[in-house]
Amino acid sequence: MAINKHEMPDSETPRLDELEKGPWPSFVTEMREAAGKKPAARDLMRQLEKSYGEKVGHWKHGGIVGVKGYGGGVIGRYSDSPEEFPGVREFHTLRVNQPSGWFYTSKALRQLCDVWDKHGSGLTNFHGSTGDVILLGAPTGNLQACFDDLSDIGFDLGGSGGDLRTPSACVGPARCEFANFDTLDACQKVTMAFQDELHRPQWPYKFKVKISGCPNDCVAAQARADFSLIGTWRDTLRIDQEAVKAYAAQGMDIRGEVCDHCPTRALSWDDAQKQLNLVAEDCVRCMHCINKMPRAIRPGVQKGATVLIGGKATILRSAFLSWVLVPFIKVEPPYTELLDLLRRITDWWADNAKSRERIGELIYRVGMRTFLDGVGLPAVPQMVKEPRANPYIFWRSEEVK
Amino acid sequence: MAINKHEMPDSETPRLDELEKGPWPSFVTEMREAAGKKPAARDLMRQLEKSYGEKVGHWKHGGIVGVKGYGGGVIGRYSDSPEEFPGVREFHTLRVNQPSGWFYTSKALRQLCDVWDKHGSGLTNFHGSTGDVILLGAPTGNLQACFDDLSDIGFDLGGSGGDLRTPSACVGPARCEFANFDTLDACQKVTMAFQDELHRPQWPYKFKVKISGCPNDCVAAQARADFSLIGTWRDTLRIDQEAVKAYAAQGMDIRGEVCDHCPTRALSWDDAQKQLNLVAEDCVRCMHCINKMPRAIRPGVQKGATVLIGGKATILRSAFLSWVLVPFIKVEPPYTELLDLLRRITDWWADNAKSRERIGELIYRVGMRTFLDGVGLPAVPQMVKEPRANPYIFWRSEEVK
Amino acid sequence: MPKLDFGPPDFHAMLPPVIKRNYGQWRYHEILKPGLLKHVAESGEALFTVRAGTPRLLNTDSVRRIADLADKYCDGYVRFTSRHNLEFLISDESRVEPLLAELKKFNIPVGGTGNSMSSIVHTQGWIHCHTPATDASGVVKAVMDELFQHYTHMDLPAKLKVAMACCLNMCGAVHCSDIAILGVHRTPPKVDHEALARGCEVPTVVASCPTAALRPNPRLKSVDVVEERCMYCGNCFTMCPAMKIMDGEHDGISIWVGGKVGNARTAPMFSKLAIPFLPNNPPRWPEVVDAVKNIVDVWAAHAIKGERVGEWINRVGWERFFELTGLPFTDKHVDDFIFSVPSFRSSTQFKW
Amino acid sequence: MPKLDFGPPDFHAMLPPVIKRNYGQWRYHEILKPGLLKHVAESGEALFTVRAGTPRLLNTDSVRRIADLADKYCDGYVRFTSRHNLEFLISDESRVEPLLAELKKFNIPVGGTGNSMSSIVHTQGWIHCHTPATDASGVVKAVMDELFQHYTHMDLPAKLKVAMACCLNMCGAVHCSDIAILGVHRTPPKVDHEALARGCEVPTVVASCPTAALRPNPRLKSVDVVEERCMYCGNCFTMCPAMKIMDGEHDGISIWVGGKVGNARTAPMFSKLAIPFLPNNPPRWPEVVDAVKNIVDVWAAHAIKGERVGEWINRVGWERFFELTGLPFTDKHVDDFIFSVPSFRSSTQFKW
Ligand code: SRM
Ligand code: SRM
Ligand code: SRM
Ligand code: SRM
Ligand code: SF4
Ligand code: SF4
Ligand code: SF4
Ligand code: SF4
Ligand code: SF4
Ligand code: SF4
Ligand code: SF4
Ligand code: SF4
Repeated sequence: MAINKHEMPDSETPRLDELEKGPWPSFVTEMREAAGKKPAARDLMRQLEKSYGEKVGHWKHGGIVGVKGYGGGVIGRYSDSPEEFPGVREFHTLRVNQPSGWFYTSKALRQLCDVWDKHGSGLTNFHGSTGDVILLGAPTGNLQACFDDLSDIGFDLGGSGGDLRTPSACVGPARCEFANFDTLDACQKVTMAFQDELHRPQWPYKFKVKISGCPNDCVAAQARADFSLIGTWRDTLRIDQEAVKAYAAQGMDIRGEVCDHCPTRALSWDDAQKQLNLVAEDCVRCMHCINKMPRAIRPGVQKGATVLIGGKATILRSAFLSWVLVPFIKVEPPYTELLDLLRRITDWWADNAKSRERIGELIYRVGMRTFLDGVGLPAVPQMVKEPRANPYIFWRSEEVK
Repeated sequence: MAINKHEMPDSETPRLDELEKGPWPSFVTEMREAAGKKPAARDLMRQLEKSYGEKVGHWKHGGIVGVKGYGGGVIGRYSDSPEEFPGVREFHTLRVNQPSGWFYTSKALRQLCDVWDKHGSGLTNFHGSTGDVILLGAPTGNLQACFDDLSDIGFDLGGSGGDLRTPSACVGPARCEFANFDTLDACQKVTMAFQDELHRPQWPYKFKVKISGCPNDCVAAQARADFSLIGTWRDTLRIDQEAVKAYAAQGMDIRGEVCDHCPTRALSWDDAQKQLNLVAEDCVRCMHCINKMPRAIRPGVQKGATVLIGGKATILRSAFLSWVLVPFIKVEPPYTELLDLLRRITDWWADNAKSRERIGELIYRVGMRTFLDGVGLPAVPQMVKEPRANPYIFWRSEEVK
Repeated sequence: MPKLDFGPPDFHAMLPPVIKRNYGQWRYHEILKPGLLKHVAESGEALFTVRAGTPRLLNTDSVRRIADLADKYCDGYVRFTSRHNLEFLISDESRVEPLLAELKKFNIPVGGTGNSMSSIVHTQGWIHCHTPATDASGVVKAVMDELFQHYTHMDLPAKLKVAMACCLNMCGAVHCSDIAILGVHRTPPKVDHEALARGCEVPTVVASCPTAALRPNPRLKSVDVVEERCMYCGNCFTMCPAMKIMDGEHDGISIWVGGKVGNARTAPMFSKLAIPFLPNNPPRWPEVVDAVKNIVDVWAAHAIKGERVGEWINRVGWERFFELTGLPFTDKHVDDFIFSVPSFRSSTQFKW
Repeated sequence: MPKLDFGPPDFHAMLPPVIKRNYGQWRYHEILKPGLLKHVAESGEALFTVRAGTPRLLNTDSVRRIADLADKYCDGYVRFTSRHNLEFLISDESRVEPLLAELKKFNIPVGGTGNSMSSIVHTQGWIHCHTPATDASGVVKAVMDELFQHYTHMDLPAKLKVAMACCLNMCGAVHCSDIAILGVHRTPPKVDHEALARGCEVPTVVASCPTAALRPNPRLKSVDVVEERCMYCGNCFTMCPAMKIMDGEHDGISIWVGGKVGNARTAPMFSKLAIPFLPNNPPRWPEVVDAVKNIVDVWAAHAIKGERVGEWINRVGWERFFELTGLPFTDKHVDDFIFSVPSFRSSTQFKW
């Protein structure tokens, strides 16, 4: 990371300089190093210093910019004080679709840097909170060339606007023993199957897909994705009682640390036998015992995923956490069932949503009933914490002869 | 109760007759006995028989009737087939305010019967689900005379329409060791303090007050009252460890039946000492241990009540359960604090509600913030299960200089 | 000219002497057997309470018979409970058994205490209301006949509170009952435009609809029902007689489970939908009786001691409730009103 | 002419050989020390992961330095985590300590695993966005400096996930974090009527307001703000630049606690309001830093092992949370939006 040089007499950015102190790596140091080479980075610092003084931002509202053939992937940004900070007069961001799981070769990283040094501010985010590589700040005139060069090194743009947003996935089978399916491959295939929707905003609003290999949900799919795919298993978890004994022998308080936190008390500890007993049908696959004793307990063998729908942040009707839509789905190449379901869902949403209405809000407005009809899925008890408490039940006219 | 005589050849009510069979006391038998003396009761049965055949009711919509000086207390009702059932052409109900706790002398009961035999159908409900004595069915012309006679025997009418509804209270100190204040007296005093509001609809909608002596809530106040007063205590519950030992000696599984159901695990069982240990500040006064071991555990000595607000049934915006408004209030004669609070609350509601808007729905619409300002109460954490999750926070202009 | 605003009789006059003596001084209670409570005061004095069932709808002769019993056994005092049971309050233990014998003679059931089923709180139905989707007393009688032994025996895992209301107004406060029986309409109101124009205010009627299913029809000075937005609550009928909602062919009953009111152990809970519709089949509503019995039986078989219906379901999960009762789960069970989202399963934790 | 729609690079090309060999065949893992994971495959092969912090905002030279480290220690491969940490993937155990030494030399912190605090997911703030109520990177840097030892030591009761977003759009997905730092406006937007008439559609702007605080102003072809209905969310500004919402004097930061995302043990939960407002005090936001530290300290002192912040609060109760942290509870903590009622305490069960 950038090397912090603390001696700068008569600094232009006394306030920001304060943020070069302290043990955590400093974004200011990053900017300062770039500022040595790039006027844009220097003016970014100077404008930010002004914001630190006035406690307001100095960017104008939005602005539509882009590259040929695409409608999304670039966030337009203009300084509101271009005379004062000419380097950031135009300071647009490119969202570059990361490889599944955020794996890189050193070569790919260097290529990205080369492209960005050529066309932009030299500043990046690894990564944006949706998951893209963020190339932070280029003038309008450089965007197309930058994209052309990106395309030469094999990096495409991600989403912005009313489109599919760049899907992301947890590290999954690449490094995690808990993965119930190939999160990385599924993410890649979904991304490829929806290239048109990713690059050309044609939907009422954004739509996010995130993929976690197990209920630990290491990409926060349930909180941040309209369509959350989370690994699970259909059968009983596997317990290796010998390994259990080994944990016990090491002094682990299995009753206290494991059984007492099992949400359904499906697990109990037989201290005499040094054995874990499981009431299989009571397990709700919360991962806790597996997390605590990965050497002894594993998911079952009938692996797949739960599909949850509707997650999003606050705007407009409050934040929603995704809720269960399909309790169990196989997630295996060629992913026909998954892609088909995703297509039906986005089609229904695109047909029915108002402008800027996330799918969760649309379902809230029209009811799960209407949504399930629309996408051809049955109602199952797993969808709800509890059935309805109000008696405002709709009947289809054909049900009431 | 009525004596069931099963022989009725050529019955007018073959369907209803089926409901004279079986072990539970039959309302049909009640009606049949009355029908012998009262044409109204007979026509009620005949009309009901018709309803049983057609599966629809045969009463017209509402109708405003009453007694001089009052606006409520009588529910108007007219048959939609007066030619067929002349006895129930006019069949209005009087709601008679029960004594606190539904206690009666045999004399009072007989006096009520005499009045009702004179003016009405001879049919009653002991009681209506709000708590009144329901005198079921009198013609318009008899209402005033009936009320005059009721007033002579000391029975006044209860509420109906946009007014205070007849308050009710659990048996409390009259027969229950758990009562934290005098529910019966408080109920009586509230009723007396609001006679005008009870008898003369002047409010946007109904307003119900129910009073339970402890959190067991034996009058279902939280579900059914806009203003729910529920006994509680401010200090620590009292444990008689000798009596605990006696329960244990009788073979009670104190850990399993008592401690394991303590919602906060405030109680634990020391099997060696045969002793119950309590973490006093963790007790949420759920009554469970007291219910299970009334000889050993009692409420504390700083007794009073929690005020909860907003309970109601479904119409319009769903059913609400009352929620905490004042965690602790003393409830002692002359009940100044209680009556004053109730007055502030109903005043605020009357000033701000739309027509047919229960106080819970008004608070839902305008926010607790506005309500608390209106009635001059502070916000306390006891009011919520959890603080807000959405960031839509309002600021008063004076707070933002 | 009668007095006005004199209020209910002072309850003090209605209290038996034993209660007056020990008012607020009760020390503990025991349930001696179903329907028989013993309360002991600090003074050492004991009060015996016999709880007995009634049909709630009583004729005056029956009320007089109750008064007679009160005179004979209880020094002339009696009370009713918040669930419309009778309570005979006896200071002299030797009178308990004779009273029980006489109640038996009259076929008046004794019970409803402890871990039993108490009586069914209910409403008017076809007997006195203008908006019911079913009768109340008839359904209650049929269900009580079937579950009778649970009233007279404390043979259940916990108290069982059943309630019944004949329309969505829910006068029986069925919304927080272990098992609730609720009359439901299933067809939109039929508007009598002329009557509406004559007798009702259009804005008031339009505002009465919780789901905004009513639109003004200025031409007719009336309203139109947007049928696919109507969920048949009948609130527009409450506001305006021209909105006829009763429908003999399609009205019927829904069943709700798992509510509770008190704060014992767990916080109060609403009842949740178990069965969206059962037909009106008077006089004995066999489908409803069977449905209630099934739920009670499954609960009684699976709950652990002390678990109310809702507490049991919360422990085993709704997935398991539907499986064990054999009831189908449908899209009607999924909430679609204001507070729907918090009821959705925002978790991967569920049972198969 | 560039290619279009070719998508992200195939991740397979980015996987180190040790992962390719053991893909989907991992058997278990251990945390050897803070920031150092060991994953063992069915094959017996082991993979060592060193997790390291970054400021997320990186210049290209820094990225090249990372590439150099990847070449030197990891066969030319590296990854980032879902919280923007770096992960060096090492197949040869002997390279672990040299890498750690070199990271130390560069002052790159290693940690964020197990029961530690990971890095703060955050957003653009004044660096690149048009609607922020505060900066993001600056606040994050200040907080991380203070809590640094919890990143490098696994000294907490459970994982601690802190997130920061600079406005109500919540790009950092702060709504489900153990502790969330959220920029908030507190004054209604100032309407530039001329600009609105010129550049925005009135119905769209009006529709953008969650609390219906906007009314059309037909005279000006603009909108008016009903100030007492506005809660300053800024959504109208998102839709229309004429609704200026930034306010240097009154904008600031709110603190939220107790959220979680995963399904481990307990279902996901939203973060709840702890502190409605703290001032913007750049460059180091001392009030915010202190507030976060206080909450972390109180949690660390009181939670039992394994309890996330929200799990701890749910056990002890929110009453106790406010008491222990010394934070005042105000009417702002009581929800007043759509789903408010289910958040009210419909029970007499609470602590004093
Ligand atoms: C008689 C009684 C039922 C019974 O058989 O016991 C009853 C009967 C009626 N209720 Fe009720 N309610 C009765 C207790 C209740 C209760 C229970 C309670 O008070 O504890 C509730 C639920 C609690 C609540 O208030 O929320 C109740 C909630 C309603 C509602 C819905 C109110 C709401 O806000 O959701 C209505 C509709 C209305 O007011 O327009 C209603 C309306 C009615 C009307 C007046 C019908 C109407 O639409 O105008 C019924 C008249 C029936 C008749 O012809 O006699 N009744 N009503 C109860 C009053 C007896 C008494 O005074 O003791
Ligand atoms: C008589 C009555 C009060 C009155 O003023 O009329 C009453 C009386 C007693 N209740 Fe109750 N409750 C009465 C209605 C209620 C209600 C309201 C209702 O049923 O609509 C509730 C709330 C119901 C709910 O939660 O849904 C109620 C919840 C309780 C509880 C908590 C039950 C539980 O969930 O475990 C107790 C404690 C217990 O029984 O252990 C209790 C305890 C008692 C005790 C033991 C109190 C005492 O020490 O005397 C009384 C005898 C209980 C028994 O029957 O076993 N009482 N009790 C009511 C009798 C109704 C009936 O005829 O069946
Ligand atoms: C690398 C990463 C996945 C990725 O694709 O990038 C990852 C990796 C692992 N996670 Fe995770 N988690 C990662 C983000 C998350 C997230 C999402 C987030 O932080 O935004 C969550 C959900 C957070 C939440 O609940 O709010 C998450 C919740 C878990 C949990 C459950 C934690 C708990 O509540 O107890 C476990 C199980 C455990 O640690 O016992 C887990 C376990 C693991 C394991 C042990 C899985 C394994 O066997 O390899 C990995 C090492 C954990 C560690 O750091 O101690 N991972 N993990 C992410 C690292 C982020 C970081 O840099 O800090
Ligand atoms: C760059 C990024 C923040 C970051 O620093 O990481 C970002 C930046 C913006 N977000 Fe975001 N969002 C970013 C991830 C998110 C996330 C997190 C996620 O995707 O996992 C969320 C919450 C999850 C969700 O979608 O619900 C998020 C919720 C929003 C919202 C509110 C959406 C809602 O339905 O509640 C808006 C408002 C809007 O769309 O008008 C928004 C709008 C914006 C805009 C475009 C501002 C605007 O009003 O037009 C910001 C542009 C900033 C700029 O100048 O670069 N951003 N935004 C993230 C995208 C980087 C990437 O592609 O990797
Ligand atoms: S979500 Fe599950 S499978 Fe994916 S990285 Fe986390 S623990 Fe592993
Ligand atoms: S995965 Fe969770 S629910 Fe299943 S047995 Fe383990 S701890 Fe219990
Ligand atoms: S509410 Fe409490 S005080 Fe009143 S009767 Fe029931 S148990 Fe006794
Ligand atoms: S009253 Fe309830 S919370 Fe208090 S100690 Fe007894 S069981 Fe526990
Ligand atoms: S529930 Fe409905 S139909 Fe029954 S009495 Fe109440 S208002 Fe009338
Ligand atoms: S019955 Fe209910 S939902 Fe239907 S129109 Fe009338 S008020 Fe609206
Ligand atoms: S949280 Fe708000 S201010 Fe911050 S990047 Fe997102 S949209 Fe912009
Ligand atoms: S800031 Fe939000 S609440 Fe205020 S007017 Fe704009 S959209 Fe409405």
